[in-house]
Amino acid sequence: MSPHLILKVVAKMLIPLIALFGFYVQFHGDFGPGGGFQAGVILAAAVILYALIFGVDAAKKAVPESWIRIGMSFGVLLYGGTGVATWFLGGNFLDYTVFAPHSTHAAGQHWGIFAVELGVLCTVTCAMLAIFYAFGSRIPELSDEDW
Amino acid sequence: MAYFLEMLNLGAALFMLIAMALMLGRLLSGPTLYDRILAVNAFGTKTVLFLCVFSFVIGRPDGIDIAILYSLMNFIATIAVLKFFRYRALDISLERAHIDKATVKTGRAKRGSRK
Amino acid sequence: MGSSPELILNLGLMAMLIVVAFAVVRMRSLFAIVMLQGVYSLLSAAWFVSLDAVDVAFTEAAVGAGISTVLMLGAMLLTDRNAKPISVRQKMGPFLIVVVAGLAMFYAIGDMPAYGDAMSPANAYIGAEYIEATKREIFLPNVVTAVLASYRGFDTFGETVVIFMAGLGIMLLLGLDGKAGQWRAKPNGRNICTSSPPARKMASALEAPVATKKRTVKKATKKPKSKTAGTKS
Amino acid sequence: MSIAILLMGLSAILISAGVFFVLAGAVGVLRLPDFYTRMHAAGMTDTLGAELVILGLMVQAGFSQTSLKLFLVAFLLFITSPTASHALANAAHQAGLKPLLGKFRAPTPSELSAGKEEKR
Repeated sequence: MSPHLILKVVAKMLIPLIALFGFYVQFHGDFGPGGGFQAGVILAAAVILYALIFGVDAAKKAVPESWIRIGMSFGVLLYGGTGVATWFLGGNFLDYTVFAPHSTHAAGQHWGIFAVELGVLCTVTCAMLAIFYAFGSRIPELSDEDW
Repeated sequence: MAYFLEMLNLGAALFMLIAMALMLGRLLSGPTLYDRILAVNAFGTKTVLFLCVFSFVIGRPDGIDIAILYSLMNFIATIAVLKFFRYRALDISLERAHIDKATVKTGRAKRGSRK
Repeated sequence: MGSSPELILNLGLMAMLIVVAFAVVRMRSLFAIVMLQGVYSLLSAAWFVSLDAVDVAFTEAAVGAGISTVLMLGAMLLTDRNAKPISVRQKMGPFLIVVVAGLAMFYAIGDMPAYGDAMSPANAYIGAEYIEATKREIFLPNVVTAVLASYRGFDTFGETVVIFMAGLGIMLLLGLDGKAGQWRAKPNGRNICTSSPPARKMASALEAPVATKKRTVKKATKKPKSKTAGTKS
Repeated sequence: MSIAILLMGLSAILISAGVFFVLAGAVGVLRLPDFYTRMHAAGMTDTLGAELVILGLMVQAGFSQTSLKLFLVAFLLFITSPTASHALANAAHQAGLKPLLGKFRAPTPSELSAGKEEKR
């Protein structure tokens, strides 16, 4: 029997829940507390729990480093791209009303906020994971008396 | 009746605060590190309960979202601290912990001998 | 908000915050300090909830209690376990500065708006305007999201770029795989860092010749070596 | 109306019971002599007390979204709290932290005979 069986079983149960809660915070952020930043941190926490239980190498298989590099820049580009898109539609930078100019319920604002928050989510998740991978991949050489 | 419920929740919140203060005492005085980890974990549980009760006191159910988040984050933090304290590294898989720890130790021994 | 029973809860939370802050300053074991910081963020988030700042509390809960603890532990692995004691004479300068700054802050308390004052500058002018306008312009129940993503979208763009830069800086300095810039720094004469397990064999194979090289350099010139090493790295 | 009062009483009973357990656990953590006894105090009473308090709040909230969220909190605490306790005890035991046995340890044969004679 492998050691830490309980931890592994519980982690397997919790990780999807944490990720689901992260997405809830992201997409429910318009109505309750939360938004892109918080959701990104929670999603990163799900991956970090996986890394803590199954090792950073396993986590790197699940969320490869290339995803992090791409995702981090994609988030910023998505945010900036939303602003540029509003330029092309004839508005000011990040003026979302041009997405749906004749809507009575500010649908353009909703779409704009959705895209922008998605960009924040991408960047924050990947930045947090980048920091965790960078620190977590290093094994210190410490003698026992230091502990 | 509403007044009774309000007082009930307020009292519960107050007692949770007292329990948190007691945990803080153990956290500050804990002789071993495990006592401190235990105190932090129990403190987190009590904070979750405090937030649940308190969001009823102030009549905003948003506090419960934060309580959910806390119960998750508290678990992650506890596991992280324990893992650090036991294996002294982040990137070891618990599945192969016994093997990896052996390799780490032999690696250390080799380094020491080289010096 | 400011009714007396809730005031007791707020005061209790604040008192515990102060106790934890003093403990963080006074304690010498870094492990305990990391855990105390987790407790500090738990407490401050509970306090933010009592101030109705639910979004701030959410961020504090997510970052302070969870991620920050893990990252602090990761950073702690690369340092010593205990802080060195500082002599009293070294403390005097900072102590004077803290006393002067603290007195100035106490002096400034008189200018602060009362707790929960609806007419305070933060609540009165543009804040009230946003709260009014959100209902008819954006149709979102959560004003914070509306302000962050729409009214102050430019600011949030800047914040996102800041986070991106933080991640980029970490990637450039440490690398995602722990291999970037095999550290040669040796605090207390010990090599504090090697790479991850798959790369460890490779690293130990690479390390042997480097170590001998360094030793010969050390023997030849002792003092200027540190300077050259600093400029090289 | 009577049902409302009944529910209120139920909520009051559940919450006070939960608060009692949580406080008892907290006092135990502060007062008990060694790590394992403290953990025994914290782990069990916290789980039970938390469940009771949240159940009481759920009775207050009725059938609503708040109640669902509270159920989620209860579920998460029910899973994570014992798991954290288990991991903590496991780590402490593996690290070689010995429980404080004191005078209640199983006596050796020589002690047993000596103690009998003293008592008589």
